[in-house]
Amino acid sequence: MSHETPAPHDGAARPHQPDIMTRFKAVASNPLFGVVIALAVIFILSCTLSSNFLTAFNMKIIARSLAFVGLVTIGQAILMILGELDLSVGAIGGLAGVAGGIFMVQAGLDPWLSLVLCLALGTGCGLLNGLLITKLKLHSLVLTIGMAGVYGGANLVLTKGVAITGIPSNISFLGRGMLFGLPVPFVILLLCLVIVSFVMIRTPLGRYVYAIGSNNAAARMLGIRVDAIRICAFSAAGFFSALAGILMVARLGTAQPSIGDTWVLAPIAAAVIGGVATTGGLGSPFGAVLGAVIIGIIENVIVLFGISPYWQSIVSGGIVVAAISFDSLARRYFNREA
Amino acid sequence: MSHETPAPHDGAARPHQPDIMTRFKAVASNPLFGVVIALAVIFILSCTLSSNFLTAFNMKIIARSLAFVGLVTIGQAILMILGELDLSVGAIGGLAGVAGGIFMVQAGLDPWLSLVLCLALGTGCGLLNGLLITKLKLHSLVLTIGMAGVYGGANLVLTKGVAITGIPSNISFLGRGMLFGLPVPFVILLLCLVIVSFVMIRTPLGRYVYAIGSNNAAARMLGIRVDAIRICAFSAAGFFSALAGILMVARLGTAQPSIGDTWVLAPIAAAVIGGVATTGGLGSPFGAVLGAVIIGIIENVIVLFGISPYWQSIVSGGIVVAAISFDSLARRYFNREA
Amino acid sequence: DNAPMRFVMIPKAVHPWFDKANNGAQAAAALLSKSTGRTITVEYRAPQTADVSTQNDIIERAIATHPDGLILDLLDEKGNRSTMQEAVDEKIPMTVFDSLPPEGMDITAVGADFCEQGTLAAERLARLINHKGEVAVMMGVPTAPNHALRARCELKVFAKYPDIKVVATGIDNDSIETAQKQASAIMQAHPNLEGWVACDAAGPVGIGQAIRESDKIGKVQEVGLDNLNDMLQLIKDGVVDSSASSRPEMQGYWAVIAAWQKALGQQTPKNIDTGIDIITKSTLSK
Amino acid sequence: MVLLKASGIRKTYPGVVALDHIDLTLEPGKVHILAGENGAGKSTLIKTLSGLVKPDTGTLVIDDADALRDQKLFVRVSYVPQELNLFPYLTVAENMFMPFARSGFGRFTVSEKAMEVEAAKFIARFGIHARPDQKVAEISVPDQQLLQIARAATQENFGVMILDEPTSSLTAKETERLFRIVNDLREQGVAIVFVSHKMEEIFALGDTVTVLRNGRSVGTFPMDGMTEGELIRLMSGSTVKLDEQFQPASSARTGETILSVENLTGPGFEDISFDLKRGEILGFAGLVGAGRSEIMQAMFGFRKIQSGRVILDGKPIAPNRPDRAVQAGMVYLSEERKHHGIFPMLSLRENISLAVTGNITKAGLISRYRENALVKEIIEQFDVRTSSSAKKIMFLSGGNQQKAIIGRAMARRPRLLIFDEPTKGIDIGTKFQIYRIMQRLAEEGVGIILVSSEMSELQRCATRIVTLYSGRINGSFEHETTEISTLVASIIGSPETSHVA
Ligand SMILES: Nc1ncnc2c1ncn2[C@@H]1O[C@H](COP(=O)(O)OP(=O)(O)OP(=O)(O)O)[C@@H](O)[C@H]1O
Ligand SMILES: Nc1ncnc2c1ncn2[C@@H]1O[C@H](COP(=O)(O)OP(=O)(O)OP(=O)(O)O)[C@@H](O)[C@H]1O
Ligand SMILES: [Mg+2]
Ligand SMILES: [Mg+2]
Repeated sequence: MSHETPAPHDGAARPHQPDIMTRFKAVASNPLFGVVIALAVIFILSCTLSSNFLTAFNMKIIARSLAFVGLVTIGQAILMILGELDLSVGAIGGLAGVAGGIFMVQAGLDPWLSLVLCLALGTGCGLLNGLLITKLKLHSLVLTIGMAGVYGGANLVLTKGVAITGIPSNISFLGRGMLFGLPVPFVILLLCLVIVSFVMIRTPLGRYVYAIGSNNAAARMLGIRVDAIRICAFSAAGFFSALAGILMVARLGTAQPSIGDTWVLAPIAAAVIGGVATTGGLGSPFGAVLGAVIIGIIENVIVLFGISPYWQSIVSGGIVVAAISFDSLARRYFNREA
Repeated sequence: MSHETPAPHDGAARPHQPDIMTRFKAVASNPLFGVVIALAVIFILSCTLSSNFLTAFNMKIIARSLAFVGLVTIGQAILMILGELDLSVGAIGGLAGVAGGIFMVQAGLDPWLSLVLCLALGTGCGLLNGLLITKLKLHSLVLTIGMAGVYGGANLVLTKGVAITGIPSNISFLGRGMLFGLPVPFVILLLCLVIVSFVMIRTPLGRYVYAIGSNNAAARMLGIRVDAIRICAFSAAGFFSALAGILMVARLGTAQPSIGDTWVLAPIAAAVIGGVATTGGLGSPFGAVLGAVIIGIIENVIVLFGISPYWQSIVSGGIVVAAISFDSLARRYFNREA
Repeated sequence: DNAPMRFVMIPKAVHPWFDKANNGAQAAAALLSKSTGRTITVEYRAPQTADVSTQNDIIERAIATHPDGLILDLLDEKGNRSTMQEAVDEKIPMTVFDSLPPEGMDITAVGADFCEQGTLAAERLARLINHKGEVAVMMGVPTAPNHALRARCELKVFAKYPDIKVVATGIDNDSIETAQKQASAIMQAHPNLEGWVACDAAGPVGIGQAIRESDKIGKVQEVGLDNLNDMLQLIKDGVVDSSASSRPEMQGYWAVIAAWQKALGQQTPKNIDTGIDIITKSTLSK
Repeated sequence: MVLLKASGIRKTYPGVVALDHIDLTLEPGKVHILAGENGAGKSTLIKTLSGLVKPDTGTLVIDDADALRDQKLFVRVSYVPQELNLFPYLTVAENMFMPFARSGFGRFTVSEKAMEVEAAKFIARFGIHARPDQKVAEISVPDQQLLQIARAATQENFGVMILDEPTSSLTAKETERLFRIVNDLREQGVAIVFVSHKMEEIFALGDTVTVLRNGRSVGTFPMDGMTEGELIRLMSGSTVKLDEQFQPASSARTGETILSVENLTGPGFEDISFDLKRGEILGFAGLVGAGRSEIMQAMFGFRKIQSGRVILDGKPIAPNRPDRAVQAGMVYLSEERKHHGIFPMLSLRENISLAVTGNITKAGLISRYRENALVKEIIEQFDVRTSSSAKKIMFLSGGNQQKAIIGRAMARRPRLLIFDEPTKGIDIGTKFQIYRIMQRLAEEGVGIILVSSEMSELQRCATRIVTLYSGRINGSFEHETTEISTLVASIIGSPETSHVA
């Protein structure tokens, strides 16, 4: 809490040339400092401990598998900055993915049209979450637990749990292709991240998201259209989940009903590791994606190191705990100094 | 209240006979009003729609299967009132369960001693969560996501995924027996609920929990030992999970590594349905357990009605959404009136 | 006595494999109804997750509706035992498929042997790589007894051949995405890997995807499990050599026949073995 | 000409009639004071005028149009709430100009540079100690208060500005600056509504005054010819002796040391040493940000210290452990009621009894009977006005919340009471009552520290006043022998200050 850290505000009154130490402290107090250091440590450790880590191919598989959770993380981070949480993002991703498959294969629609429809569906699911939460004044956590059941159930009803095969290969580029030497899903992630970061930092809408997360009542009092923005954010989260879902379908070449099952807790953990507070108002989508990178690397090296499958869960959980502890300790250490 | 006499604190000065409408509004403004009405509606509907619902056998199985999630819900509700959340309760339940099995079978300890050790282990896991969260100032959500991996992983490492069989039958009474015509786990749930409710309402400790959830900083200023109480609450949550875990072992007669997998989201949903706010300071363990009863009945009748497995998830998710919507609407309606 | 008969079939979880079993069960019910003139229905009730206590809850709820028989795919015969005892107490006959009944309960078991399935897959892979080289095993859900049994039997096969070395094991927790991530990383860490076997239905699909993405089709062999349509697609595409598949329709079918006989009070066999198929590109084109 | 006309406004909440047939007319270029005791309905009336609360009955006309039908008319009303209501994690400039569409700094993207340049002007005009790009969480409470007022002043073409107790956390210097701004606005033809419990301010600014009592209007009067005594009588129905002094009797001063602070150093303050003797009320004066609150909170263990120690009754207080400090008999009453004082979701009863659980338990269990009796006693003693003690404290008026937490602090029978701006937002009658209790406690031997930005309050109560400047003690003055000008000079850090210890 900021009240614990009473940096005297005399800096304002008499600005002076910052010396190196002051500069360093300014850098250290940046909310991204902890996560960047943690990332660097993990990266360097991985390079040293496994010769298979820093190879072009391994970087490619990390980047590609990261892209999907990364996209979901962007949406979840926006919601968390707003002070909300959506536990149905995974289910939306899965539903949108299989719906995309149904459009393409069973309805025989054009793949690109199907893609648009599938994104629209995901956005619609997010919109529905947002509408229910704002209009009926519901807790986002439980509403989205319930809606995860509904969307996941719709997925099951549509597919009976059976993957839809025969996805047209002209969209498989989206999931498997390379662009500028990078996997396409990763390029899409970067693109989305740039756009979202721009919106969050430079546009009124983005600033309002921070404002609402920081003080909902004050935002309302000032005439900011709080509910409209919350609905937008839920829709955006739905959109990003659907995007991740359909890219996964393009990558697999089949629409698996199980897509998205692992996209619920990891993005939340990633966002918090990356400095997004669950209470709202703090952090950035960029930090959140860095958090996702950390988790992605951990998942990769655990296998590279040949850690016994029985130990993997302990190790990855332990590293998550270590990463946030490190971040917290670093923050405290530098704040004491500052 | 007559507007002729808007004198301050007149309620105290001259108590007057409340009329029926005032009484009704007072009842309706009770936080449990919504959940009780929702429960009544669901119960009556279930009785009317399925002749198999209101049978002694069915009530018995509802009560018994409810008991496990109910115990976990009590712990989670305490944490939520405190403004925290523990996503590792399921993993703790599983770990404590298999540890109990190991103590009894592989170490050959006395079953009752094993039971005590297993509860101590669960409490210890909760304590560890609490210590990490308070001492390192971590977000409970992510720390417990990480710790869920650690405890779940420890479970795997201990069992290699294989259930421990040969649980001595003298503790099976705890899981399978009947007492006063009720399943023993359910009796234990009731007992715990009474004790916890008593503590929450009638002791300073319970009051402090509400105070911390309502305003952490103010509680610290009042000299309340905030961190110690938070640690206690996490330990209590660990204890109740372990209790649920070992009772489940007693019921199954084997220590399944998968115990607890479904104890994460349901208790949170139950607590919110029962009026516990995720932001802290509001609600009661009793309300939370009523929420768990609603979910338990829903799960039961879905099978009794013969709803297709593919639709079950939609239906149960939909009913959760309906229940919280109903609660919210009822609250709004009566507040407008009042 | 011509009253309708009602059976409840409870698989391990909601999964397409069990739908196939259900199809077989429905076919048997239709046949019996037609040939006996008595309406025979099979209700299908699946737990949402593969968890023993969830399954027990479903079994109990099914007991509450007093069917003429229960057809169960047990997640864990010891963990299900006390609940099955309740069915015995309520005098509801039971038949199990795809699993073994608890010791001491006189119940017909329909299905194939998981160990045999794993053994067949591992033997086939061993032959494909000429009984030498590095192999990896994707272990499925570590807490699922049937996955664990397959893994044990597969490892036993590889241990027989001194030139085969199991260099890595992964877990996919029944998620194709996880299987793919783990398989990619394992192939990265072990460039000389020759082949893969899996222990569940999701694993081989994820491994196949990873082989395709790593451009190792033909270089890394895979023998999968079961006959889900994406598994079949991978075999058709030549990514995966073959799959060791049990016969779900047949298991469902014979389970209903046995349950029906039991409901009529007749003696039923202890075991009905439905056998295992090896599916290859050539059997598929037939 | 009339800018805003409210008539027959009535508003009820469960169990209370907050407003009852209130009429109010606002004219351009006039400062209209709303006066009344805590809970009289001032804030509720203000929220009605700014469109945040919908009255049950009554009409509200802004610029000759019905504002209850056309909500857009409320843009003409600019409102500064009683409680701080800012975005802690956003910058000062953003807080000032949110929403950007209104302020013209963000059609499509936010023009950060232009906004900060514009913000700098307001910062200078309002004398806020902050940079435009600084996060609000990092600036002090008084600066936040000023920022909140500046934010209201950025609103374009407002005709009415409403200030609900804007000076409650300002010191004399900022208050003076604020008054200059208010006078400017008055000259520009803005109608101003001003609420304050400080008599000097009411008389310095007001043109007209409307007095509320228990939700009803006692009448509207011109300020010319109004006297303090008369105004107090109108508000409360009784009179107060305005020149009363509350220093504890000198006979109570035994010279025995209760508290001694030795070389305390921490973030925001340095090398703080002082003693508190039995029978004293020790005042602390200083400018905004002088570090008084920080020192008190550090003594109390709520904040980190780097070095130094605190000794209460001969025993050192463990650092970083507010609970130990409380156990040792130290009670701190924060100036930030919303953040450090009340438990918003809990009832008034629970808010009070939480601090005194030891007195209401029987064999470790809370006795409802004892709890009710004790709470009732405190509510009566401190004149907390509420329809019921079961009401959530967040629905009480600001002043009544403050009375409740003061009552709670005093009910603990502490050995040392630290009051940080205790009478913030409290009406004058109750204020004097609190002074009287403070005096009695001091005479009974309880150590009292009074941090206050109101010079008159310190002079009325403190036996000795310590002044702070920029985190250091720069003077200590006996009340009896010190002129106010000496004190003020010391507060603003004049080097020629004589040290009279
Ligand atoms: N830089 C800061 N960061 C966070 N909180 C601060 C900061 N500065 C002040 N505060 C908070 O604001 C409160 C009051 O600030 P203020 O500047 O008035 O304190 P102060 O230095 O004690 O001044 P005063 O002497 O007027 O009380 C403090 O209690 C502290 O919690
Ligand atoms: N939202 C609410 N719910 C219930 N009661 C309320 C609410 N808001 C105000 N009240 C009641 O209305 C009355 C008037 O409160 P108000 O805040 O207007 O007083 P005030 O004159 O501003 O007092 P102060 O000087 O203490 O700020 C009080 O009795 C208060 O308890
Ligand atoms: Mg007020
Ligand atoms: Mg202060």
